Amino acid sequence: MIDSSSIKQLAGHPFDRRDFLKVLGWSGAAVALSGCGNTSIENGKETVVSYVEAADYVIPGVAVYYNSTCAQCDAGCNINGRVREGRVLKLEGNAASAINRGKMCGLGQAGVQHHYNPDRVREPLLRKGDKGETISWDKAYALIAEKLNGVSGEQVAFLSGAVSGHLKVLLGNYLESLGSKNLYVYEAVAPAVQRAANKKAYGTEMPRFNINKAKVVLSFGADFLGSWVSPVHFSQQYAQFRKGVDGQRGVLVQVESKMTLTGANADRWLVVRPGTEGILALGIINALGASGVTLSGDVAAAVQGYDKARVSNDTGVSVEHLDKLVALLKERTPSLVLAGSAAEGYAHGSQNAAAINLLNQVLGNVGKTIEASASVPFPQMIPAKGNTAALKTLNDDLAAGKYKVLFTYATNPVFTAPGSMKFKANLAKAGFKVAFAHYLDETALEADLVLPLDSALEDWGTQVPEYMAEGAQINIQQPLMEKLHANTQGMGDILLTLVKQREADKYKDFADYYGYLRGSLLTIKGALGSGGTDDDTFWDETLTSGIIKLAGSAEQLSGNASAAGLQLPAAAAADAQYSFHLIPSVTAYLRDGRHTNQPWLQESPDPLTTIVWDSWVEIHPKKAAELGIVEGDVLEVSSRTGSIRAQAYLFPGIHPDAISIPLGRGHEALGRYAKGYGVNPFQILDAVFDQETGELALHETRVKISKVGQRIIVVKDEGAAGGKPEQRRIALSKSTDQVKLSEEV
Amino acid sequence: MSKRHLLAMFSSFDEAELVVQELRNTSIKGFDVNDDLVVKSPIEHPEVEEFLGEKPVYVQWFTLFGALMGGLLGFFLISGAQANFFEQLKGGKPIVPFPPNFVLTYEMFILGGVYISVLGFLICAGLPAKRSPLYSSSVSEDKIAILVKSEAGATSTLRAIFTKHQALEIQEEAGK
Amino acid sequence: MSVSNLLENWSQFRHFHPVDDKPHDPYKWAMSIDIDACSGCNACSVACYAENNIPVVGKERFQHGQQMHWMRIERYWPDHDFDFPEQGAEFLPMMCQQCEAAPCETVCPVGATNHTADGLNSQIYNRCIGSRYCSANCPFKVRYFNWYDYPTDETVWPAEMNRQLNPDVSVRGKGVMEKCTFCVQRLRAAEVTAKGEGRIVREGEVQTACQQACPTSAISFGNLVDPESRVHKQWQAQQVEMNVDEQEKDKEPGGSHLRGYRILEELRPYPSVMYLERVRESAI
Amino acid sequence: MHRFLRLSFMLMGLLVASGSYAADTQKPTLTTEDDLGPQVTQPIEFPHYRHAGLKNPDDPTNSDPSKGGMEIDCQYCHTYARRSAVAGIPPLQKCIGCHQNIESVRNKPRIVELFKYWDAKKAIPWKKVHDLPDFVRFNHERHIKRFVEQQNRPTQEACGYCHGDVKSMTVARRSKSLAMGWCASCHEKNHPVTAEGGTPIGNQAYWYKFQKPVVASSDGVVKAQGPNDCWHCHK
Amino acid sequence: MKDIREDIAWAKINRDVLVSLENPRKLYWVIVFGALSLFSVGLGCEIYQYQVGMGVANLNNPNVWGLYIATFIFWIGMSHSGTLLSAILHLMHADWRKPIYRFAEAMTTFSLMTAGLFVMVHIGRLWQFYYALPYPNDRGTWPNFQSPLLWDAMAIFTYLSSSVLFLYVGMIPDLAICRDNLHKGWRKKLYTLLALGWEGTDRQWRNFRVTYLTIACFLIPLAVSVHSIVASDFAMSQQPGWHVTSFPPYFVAGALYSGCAAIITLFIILRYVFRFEDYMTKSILKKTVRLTFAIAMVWTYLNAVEFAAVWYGHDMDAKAVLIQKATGPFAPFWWGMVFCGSVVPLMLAFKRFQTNIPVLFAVSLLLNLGMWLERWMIVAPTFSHGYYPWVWDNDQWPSLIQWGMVMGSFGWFTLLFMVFCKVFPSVSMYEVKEMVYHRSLHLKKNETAGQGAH
Repeated sequence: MIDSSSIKQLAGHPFDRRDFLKVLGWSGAAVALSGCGNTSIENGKETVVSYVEAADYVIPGVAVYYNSTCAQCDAGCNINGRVREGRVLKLEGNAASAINRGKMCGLGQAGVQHHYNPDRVREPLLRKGDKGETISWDKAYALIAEKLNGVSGEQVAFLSGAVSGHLKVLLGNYLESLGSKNLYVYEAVAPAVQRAANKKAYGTEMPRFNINKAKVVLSFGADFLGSWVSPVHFSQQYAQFRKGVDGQRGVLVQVESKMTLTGANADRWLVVRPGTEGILALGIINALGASGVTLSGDVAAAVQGYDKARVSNDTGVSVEHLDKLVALLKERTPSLVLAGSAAEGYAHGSQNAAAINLLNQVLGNVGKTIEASASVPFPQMIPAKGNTAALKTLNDDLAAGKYKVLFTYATNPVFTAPGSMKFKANLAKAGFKVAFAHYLDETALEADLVLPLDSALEDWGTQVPEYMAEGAQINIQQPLMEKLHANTQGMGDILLTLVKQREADKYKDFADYYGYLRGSLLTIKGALGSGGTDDDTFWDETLTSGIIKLAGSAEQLSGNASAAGLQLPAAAAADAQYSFHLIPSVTAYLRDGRHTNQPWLQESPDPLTTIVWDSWVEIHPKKAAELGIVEGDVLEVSSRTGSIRAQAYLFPGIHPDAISIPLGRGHEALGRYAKGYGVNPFQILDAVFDQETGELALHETRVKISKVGQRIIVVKDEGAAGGKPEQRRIALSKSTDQVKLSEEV
Repeated sequence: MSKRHLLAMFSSFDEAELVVQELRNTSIKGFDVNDDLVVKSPIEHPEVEEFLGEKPVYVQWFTLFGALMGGLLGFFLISGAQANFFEQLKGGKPIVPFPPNFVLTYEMFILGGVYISVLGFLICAGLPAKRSPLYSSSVSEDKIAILVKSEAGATSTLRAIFTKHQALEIQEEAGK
Repeated sequence: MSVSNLLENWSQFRHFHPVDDKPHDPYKWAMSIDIDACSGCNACSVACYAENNIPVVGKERFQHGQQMHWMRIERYWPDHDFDFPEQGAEFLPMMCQQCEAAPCETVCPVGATNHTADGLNSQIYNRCIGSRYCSANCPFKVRYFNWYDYPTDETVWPAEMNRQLNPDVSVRGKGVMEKCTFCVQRLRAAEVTAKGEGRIVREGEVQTACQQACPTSAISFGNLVDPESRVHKQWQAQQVEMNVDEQEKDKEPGGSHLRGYRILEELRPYPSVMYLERVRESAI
Repeated sequence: MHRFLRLSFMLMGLLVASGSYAADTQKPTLTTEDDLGPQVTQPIEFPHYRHAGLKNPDDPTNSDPSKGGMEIDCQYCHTYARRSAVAGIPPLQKCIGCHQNIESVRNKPRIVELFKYWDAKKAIPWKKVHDLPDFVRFNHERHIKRFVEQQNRPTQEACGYCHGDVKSMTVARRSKSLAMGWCASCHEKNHPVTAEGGTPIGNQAYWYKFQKPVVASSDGVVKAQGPNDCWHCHK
Repeated sequence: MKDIREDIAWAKINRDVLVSLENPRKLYWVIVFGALSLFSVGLGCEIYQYQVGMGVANLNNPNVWGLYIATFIFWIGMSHSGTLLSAILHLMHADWRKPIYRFAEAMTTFSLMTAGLFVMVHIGRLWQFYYALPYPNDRGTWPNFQSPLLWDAMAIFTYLSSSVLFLYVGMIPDLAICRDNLHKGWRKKLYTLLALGWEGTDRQWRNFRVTYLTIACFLIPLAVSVHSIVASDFAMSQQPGWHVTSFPPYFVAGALYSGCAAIITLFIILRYVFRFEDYMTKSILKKTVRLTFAIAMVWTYLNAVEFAAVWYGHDMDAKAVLIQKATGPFAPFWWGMVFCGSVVPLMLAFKRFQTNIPVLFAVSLLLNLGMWLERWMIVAPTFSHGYYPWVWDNDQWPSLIQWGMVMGSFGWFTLLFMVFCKVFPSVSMYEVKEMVYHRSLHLKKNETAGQGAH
C-alpha cells in the first residue's frame, strides 16, 4: 500500500502486454470506515486475487509509472500514469517533457475520469428507429462496407477533430482508398485566425513564444494561462517570467473586453471596447513612432491617423494608460505581444491579429521572443489543425445533400456548431452517418451507427503537438491498463480494419494498429536519430520515455510583416436592438464542452467567478445596477439566432457593453454529469465569419437581455459576502518597488 | 427474653413530646428511652430531635471522603490517561494541561461527594429496611407515632403512659 | 505504571509546544506558496481530488455549501473601490495550514486529530465520531465534513469510477471530518524508504500532489528543518519564524520588503504554510 | 461507629484499587497468545508444513523427502513482502516453476489441480486468511527490513510474530488477533534508535514516545518506543 | 395574600395530591398524544438523518452545528431553575418553594435528558459514540480530556445523576405516602420498592435532613459549573463572538432565566390540569414572577455588557460578528431575542400582571422563545461570519429535519413530564405539611402574642 512519486519506477521493461495490466483485486480502496478494530475477513472480499505470471517489477502494492500522452486537449503534454494492481490511478506529468515538464493542468488530470467514465459507449450501436441496437463489430464493419459499396469518393466525408501522427496518416490513407478528399477537420475553439495571421507575419503558423524571455508581455486577449494553445507550457514560462531576468520581474498587460484567467493575473488589465484591439495596437505603434521608434514607411502610413485621442476614444483605454504602456514597451525590451482569440473573434479578426503582429515587428520582438519552432521531418504526421471554416463548408455541402456516407470522429458539431448554421437539420440529410465516439454525445445521437472507442489510457497512438515547446517531438500514447470494456476498439484499429476492407494487401503485415505503429516507427528509426540501435531496444526506449525527441530543423521565420492591406474598421456602432456584445468565454477546463461529463471539471470552480456545475451570464455591476439586475436573476439572452436563459453574475472584469457566457455546458446528451447542467451559448451564435479566413467570428454576436423575473442561488464557492478580504491579512499584495525579488530563494 | 413492640399514635408533636419526657423520667425495667424508643412522624420536625436528645449523624464524613476520593480519582485517571495515550500533543498545549484537568477533577469531586453522600444516607438511615412490625399508614398522613420496644412485663406501664397522654390508638405486637 | 510515569517525566508533560519545545527533528513538513506565481488555474485542486479520493458532491450539495475540496482557490478582488479590477484578481490557494498549535486539536472529544512528530496535524478518520468541533474552532475553515455517505453514493463513484480510488488513502464514509493531510501517504512512504536506507528524506524526494501538478511551481514543499530544503531556505530568506505571532520584520516601521507572511498568525496557531505576497508592477 | 469506619476503609480500598487499575492499564500488555481465526477452505490445500517445515531431525541428510519439511524460506515464495507494504500472493508461475521439475509428485491430486489452473492460465482464487480493515495500513517491507535484514533474525521467526507458526500448518490460519491493542503491545517495547538500526538520529526518540526518556541500555544502544503516531497506520 | 392556607388538613393534602396520580382527565391524554406525535416526528427525522447522513439537516462546512447545539444549550439552560428553586431556596429556608420545587426538579432532570439527546443527534457517527467515553480498552486509547465537549459530557452526567438522586432522595417520604395510600397492582409494587421501607422514624429523618442539605450544597456549584462549562464550549474556542470572558456568567444567567420562565409555564399548566389551586397559589406565582423579573434584568445587563465590551474593545472580528447579528441575515431573530428577552419581561414589573394568569402564560412562552433565539444567536452568527472571509455569510436555513428534531425534543420533554406527573407526586406532600404546620404554629404564636397585647 505504500508508494509514492518518490519511488517512481519508470517502466523500463519490455512490454509484454498480457498479465500485468490485469486488474488485480482492487477491493483495497473500497469503503473504509466500518467498525472498530475488526480483523475478520470483510464480506464479499474473501478472495485474494493473484497473478498467473507476473513480471518481476510488478509488485502488488507498489505503483508502476508509464509514460504516455495526454489526450484531453491538443497541447500534447507528456504524462506519467500511476498504475497500481492493473488500475490507472492518477495522471502526473512526465518530467522529461519539454512541454509540461512534469506539470499537469486539471483538465489533463481528469483524463482518468474520461477513462473510467460510466457513460462511455460500450457496444457498437445501430440505429433502429429512435433506439440503438447492440450489434457486433463484424456486423458493423460489414455494414460500413455495404453502405460504401457503389458510393463515389465525393459522396463520402469524414469530419474529424484535430488529429496528428499515425492516426492522421491512416485516416488519410483510408480516405484515399475511398477516393475521397472530403476530410473536414473541425475544432470549435481553435486559434485558426491566428495561424493565418502568423503565417502572414512570420511565415509560420505557430512560432515559439518565449514568454520567459520577455520583460513585458502585452496580450490582446490571449488566455495563455487558461485555454490558449499550450497552457501548461505557457504557465511554466509565465512563472519564469514573473521571477524575471536578472530579478527584474516581467510585466504582464492584458487587453481584453472580458477578463480571462490570464487577465486576472495581469499587472494591468485594460478593458477595451469589444473588437477594438487592433485599433489599440495601431495606436500603440503610432505612439511608439511618436516617441522615437523608427517605423518603416508602410507601417507609418498604416498607423497614421491612429492618434492617442482617437484610439482612446475608440477603445475606451485612457490616454494615461496608453502613455504608460508605450513607455513601458519602449523601455523594457524584449517584449512580447500576443494576439488571442478574444481579438480574433470578429469579422475583422484577421485584421486585428495582423495589427497586433505588426506591433511585435515594430518592437523588434521577432527572433527574440518569437522564434521559429522546430519542424517535424514527417509532413504526413504533422497535425491536421482544426478550424471552423471546415465546418461551414461541410455544413453547406450537407445542406446540399451531397454526402451519402459521413464519418464523425473526435468532434461534436451538433453541440458546437453555431445555432444559425442549423447543423443538426443539415446533418440529417447525410445518408449514412457513422460516429466513432466515446460517449453518446449530441452528434453520436444523430448517427446511424455508433462505434465505441477505447479511451486514451487504453489505446495506442502517436501524437505530434502543434505547438512545439523546444525541439520537435513525437509523443507516444500507450495503454496504461487493460481495456475497461471488452467491446470498445481503438480508433487506429478501426481505421486499420476499414482500410483493410479496401486495400487488404497493402496492410496485411499489420495484425493490429499496435503492429502498424511499431512497424512504421521502426522503419523511420534512422530518421528519428536511433539508426544504430536494434529494433527491440529502440522500441523499449521509446515506450519507456514516451517521447521521441527529434533533431528536426527549425523553420524559417520571416521578420518582415507588412502593413499592406491593413484595414481596420472603426469601432462598431451600438446596435439599438441588440445592445450587448456576447462574449462566449472559453474556460480552461471545459473548452468546447467535450469533457463536461468529467465530474472533477464540473466541480472545479471557475477561477474568476468560482461558479460550478452551471452556466452564468457575466455582467458588469454598474450596468447591472442600471438595469436593476442582481446576482441570481435569471436573464433571457436573445440574439438574432435564438435565446437562452441563465442566471446573472455581477462581474467587474467585463466591459459594460458586453456580457459573457461560458462555453462547454448546456449538453442535452453526453452523460449524467453533463446533461442538463447549464446552457449552451453556441446555440445563439450568429453566422458571422472572418472576412479573410472564413472562420466563425465567435465574438461577433449581438444580444439583448431581459429579466425573466425568477431569481435563483448561484452555485459558487465564494461566500455570499462576495469574497472580500475586508482588511484582514489574507491575500496580500505589494508593488514591485516594495520588494527585492532578486534576493529571494 | 422476649421483647415486645408497642405503637401509640398521637395527634400532635406536643403530646408526643410529653410522652417521651414522661418515659424518660419514669424508669421502666427492660425499657431504655435512648435505645428502645422510636418516634415516627409525617414531617421532618427538628423538635423531635431535641426532645429525643442529640444523636450523631455521620453522613458528612461520607461526603468528605467521597468528594476527596472522587477528585483524586478524577485527576489521576485523567492525567494518567493523558500520559499514556498513544498520541498526546494537541494544540501546542502540555500533555497534562491543568485547566481542563481542574474542570474534570472538580466535576468528579462533586460526583463522588453526591454519590457517596447518598450511599452514606442509606447506610446511616438503615435503608432499605424491612418494615418494622408495627406500622400505621396514618403516620404518613398526619399522626405522630411512638414505637417502643420493651420486655413483656413493661408493656402495661407503657400502655398506661400512652393512654394518659391521649393516645389515639395503641397497637401491640401479637404475643408469640 | 502510569502514576510513576507521570511523576518521573513531569517536566516532559508540561512542555508547551512549539514555544519551549525541542524542535522537530528530523522532519518538520512545511510549505510555502508564492501567490505571485499562482495563476488560480485549479490544477492543484484537481490533483488533490485525484490523489486523496475526494468525493465530487454534485450541484445540489455544492449549492448547500457541502463541497469537499481540501484545497480551494480563493479569488479576492483588491480591497478598494474600482470600476474595473485593473490589477487583476488575487488568487489564494487555501488548505489545512497544519498548525503547530492547532486550535482544532484540543477540542476533539475523541482525540482524532493530533500533532504528529513530523509536524503534521493528523486526522484519523476511523477514530472520528463527527462532533465537528474541530471545524467550529478552525480559524481557516479548511476542514470538510462528510455530510453524506459518498462511498456508497452511485452518483459520486459509480461502478467504474471507483476504480480510480487511491488505495493508499482511506475512502471516508459519512459522518467523519477530513482535510488536507499534506499527502501524508506520500510522506510516510518516503520516510519509510529513507529509514530503510538509514538516512532522512532528501529534498525533492517527496512532493505533495498539488505541488507536483502546479504548472507555475508556486508551491514549495519540504522539510523545514533540513537546511538543504527549498522551503527552509525560503522561510529563512523571508525571515518567517514558526513560533511567533508577529514576525520581527513586520515590526519594522514602514514594513518590510520581504513577501513572506502567514495567514491569521496573530491568532497563534503557528501555521506551517507561508505565503509569499502577490506583486504588482508599480510602473504601470 | 466502628461499623461506619470499617465501611469507609473498605470503600477507600475499593476506590484506590479501581482508580489505580484505571490509571495504570491504558496500555495493553504484550500479548503473544494465540487467537485463532476461522478455518479457511482453500481451492488447493497448500501444505505449508511440507514446504516450510523443518527437515526430518532424525535424518540430517533428509534422504527421504516424503518425511519432514523442506525448510524453504518464507521469502522464497512470498517475495513481495520484502519489497512492498502488502505481501500479496505468489503468482501461479512460482508454483509451476518448481513443480514442473518435480516429477515424483506430479500425479498427486493437489498438483494435478494446480496444473489445471496453469493450463487454463487462470489465477487460483485463494481465500484471504489475514485481513485488516481498510483503514489500517501495515507495512510488511518495513518489518522484514528491521527484523530480517537489520537484525538478522530467522525469517520464520519474524513472520511468525504476526502469522504464527505457519510451518506447522497445512493451510494457513490466522493465529494472532491482529487487533490494534495487539499491534501496539509489541510497539511498546524499546527499540534501538541508532543509525545502524536504520533509524535516522535526531530527536526522534523524544518524539517517538513523548513521555518516555530515551533509555540508554548497558550496551550503549539508545532506545525508544515505537511510533505513537496514529498516522503511521491510519491514513 | 398567603402563600398557602394554614387550615388545610394534612390528610387533605395527601388526598389532593394522590388524586392527581390517578384517573387522568381527557386533557391529559390529549397532551400526551400530542407530545407523543411530536416526539415521533423527531424520532423519524433522526432515523432518516442516521440513515442518509448529517447532510439532510442542511448543515454545511462553515455552519457545522446549526439548531442542534443551540437547542442543546436551551435545554441545558432550562434545567437550571429546578436547582435554583430547590437547592438555593432550600438553603435559604424560603419555604414557599415547597409546593413547587418537585416539578421544577423533574423539569431539571427531563430537560437534561432532552439536552443529552441533542448531543447524540448531532454526532456524525452516532454508532461510534462510545469512543467519547473514558473506558479502558485493548487499543489503549482514551478520549481527549482537553476537549470542552468532554467536560460537558462529564458535567452533564454528574448533573443529571446528582439531580436524579436529589429528586429521588427528596421524594422518598412522599413515595412512602403513596405506598401507604395506593393499593393498586404495579403502583403499589413500584412505590414499595422505591420507598425503601421509609417509615418516618426519627433516625431516618435525622439523616435525611443532613443528606438533603448536603446534596443541595453540592448542586449549587455543580449547576453553575455545568452551564459555565457549556459556555466554555464557546468561550474556550478562538472564534470571534464566542471568545468572550463574560460567557460563563452570561450563560448561567440565561439558564436561570429560561428555567424560571419554564417554571411559570409549567406552574400554570399544572395548577390548571391537576387543580392544585390550593398549593400552587397565586402568591407563590407572584414570588416566582418577581424572581424571574430580577433574573431577566441580570440577563439583560450581562447581554448589554457583552455587547458593550465587544463594541468598546479592539477586536474587529468580534465586532464584525456583532454588527452582523444586528444587521445581517440574522437580524430579525437577533432583534426578536432582544425584544422577547429584555422588553417583554418589563411587563412582569407591573403588579397587576404578576398574578394575571393568562398574561403570565403568554409572557412565559415569549420569554422561552426569546431564550431559544438567544442560543441560536450565540451559535449561528459566528459560524457564518468567523475569522475567514471566504466562507462568510454562507448561511444555511435549517432544514425541516432540524426543525423536526427541535419540535421532537419538546414532545419528548412533555412526554417525560406528563408521565412523571402521573407516576410521582408532583407536589411535595410532606413539605407542604411542614409548611402548613409551621404557618399554623406561627399563626398561633401571633394569636397568643396578640391576646397578650390586649
